[in-house]
Amino acid sequence: MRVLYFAWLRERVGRAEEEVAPPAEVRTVADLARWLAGRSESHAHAFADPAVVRAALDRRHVKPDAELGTAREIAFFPPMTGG
Amino acid sequence: MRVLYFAWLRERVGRAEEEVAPPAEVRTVADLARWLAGRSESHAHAFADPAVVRAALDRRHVKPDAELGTAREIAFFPPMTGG
Amino acid sequence: MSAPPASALPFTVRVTAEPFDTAREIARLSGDGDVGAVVSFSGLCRADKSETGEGGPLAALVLEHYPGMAEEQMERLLDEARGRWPLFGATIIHRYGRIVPGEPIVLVVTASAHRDAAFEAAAFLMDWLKTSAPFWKKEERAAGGGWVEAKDSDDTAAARWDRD
Amino acid sequence: MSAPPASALPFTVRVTAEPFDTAREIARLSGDGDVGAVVSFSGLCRADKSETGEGGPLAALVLEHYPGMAEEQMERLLDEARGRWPLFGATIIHRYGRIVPGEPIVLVVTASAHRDAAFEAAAFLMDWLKTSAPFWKKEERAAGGGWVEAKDSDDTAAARWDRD
Repeated sequence: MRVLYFAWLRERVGRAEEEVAPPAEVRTVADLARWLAGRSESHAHAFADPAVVRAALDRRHVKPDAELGTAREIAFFPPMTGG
Repeated sequence: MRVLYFAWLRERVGRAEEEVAPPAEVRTVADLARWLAGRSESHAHAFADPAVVRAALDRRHVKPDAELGTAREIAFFPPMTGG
Repeated sequence: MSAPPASALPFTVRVTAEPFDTAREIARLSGDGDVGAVVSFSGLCRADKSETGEGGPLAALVLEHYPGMAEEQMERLLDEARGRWPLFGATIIHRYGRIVPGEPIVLVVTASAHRDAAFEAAAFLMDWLKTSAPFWKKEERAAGGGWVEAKDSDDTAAARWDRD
Repeated sequence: MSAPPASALPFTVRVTAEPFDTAREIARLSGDGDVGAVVSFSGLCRADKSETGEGGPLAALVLEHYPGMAEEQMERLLDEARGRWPLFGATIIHRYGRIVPGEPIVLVVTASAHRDAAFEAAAFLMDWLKTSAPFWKKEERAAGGGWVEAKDSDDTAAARWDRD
């Protein structure tokens, strides 16, 4: 699936997006965040504090316990500061 | 003193303003309204329902029991409908 | 509720028979770098299509006002708003005379550092304008018309800003 | 709260790097004779003169956004607002990219028959934009800068619209 990063998550990971193929036991958004954190030191830094990481699955806000299901795109980002 | 009328009070009285010299016992706004109502049938019609007549003394909203004092201008009008 | 900010945008009231330029009025209150929020309210004459039963459709509103007191009252409203919210600037424009459907009647613009103050001050100014600014509307219809009656709902709206 | 009115002014969202024309956007929602109230909110980049201690004065805000989701989220906000208030039309424009102090970042315009609906819908849209539209602000200062942190007060403001 396609993973997007925004704001300081993008800066810490060092890229705006990547394609990943997590193993079957990665079922939820929180599972994926933990799995991604193990990919590199940069990823670990980006996901160091899960409490300040938000996610959108196929462009809709979701909670950490949301199932990834057949989603094709997931985005991780800090709390939004628009407006 | 100068008396101004607005909206349907002006239409009923038949004029936009007049100069009056009420007797000394006319002390309050309500006294003046009653005294004006006695001047003509048109005035009586305008002041027929005191509950829907508002007043401003020297351009400030006042209650019926306000003293006329040394005010030079009083206006009578229905509840405002601006905005 | 707040000390007056140091910034010096204008606080303006205007009573006029002419249409006004909403864009220019908003721009006048946006130039300062301290301003983070500008709220505008435009009140327009409605066509009132639903009430064709009595007197025919609305041709125009004719607004009468009390010259002198109208401006003074609007100034007092601005003073009251400035005492309640930290505004950098604000504008109230109210028209009088004949106004046809679709045309603006009133404009309120408020500028502040943050959105809450700008929103609340604009709503406050509109609520108080409705009930305490000396303007009266008369409807002009094909078959007659008449004076618009004050609404209880306007008194209720204004009363929510009352302080104990 | 209300059936959708019959009138057909546009409901529009736009995400753009360009400045927008506030006057034109307000005019687009004022033409219909049913509209009695148009509220606009302009959110501007503040100079932030008070925080010259850390990193120097603010040179600009750089806004990052999630293309696609930003537009979709803004559409969902409009749908939610239309379900709550009887709006004739509404516009949300949000910029991204580099924005210097004094320039507009966001514009919300709402049009309704009456002022309460227009005011409330505009405040609602702004509160929800702050907390649920995927935009992120980074400060650019002479000596550094950094990402703007989300405010608890924004969550509180958005939460007041929650329904039980």
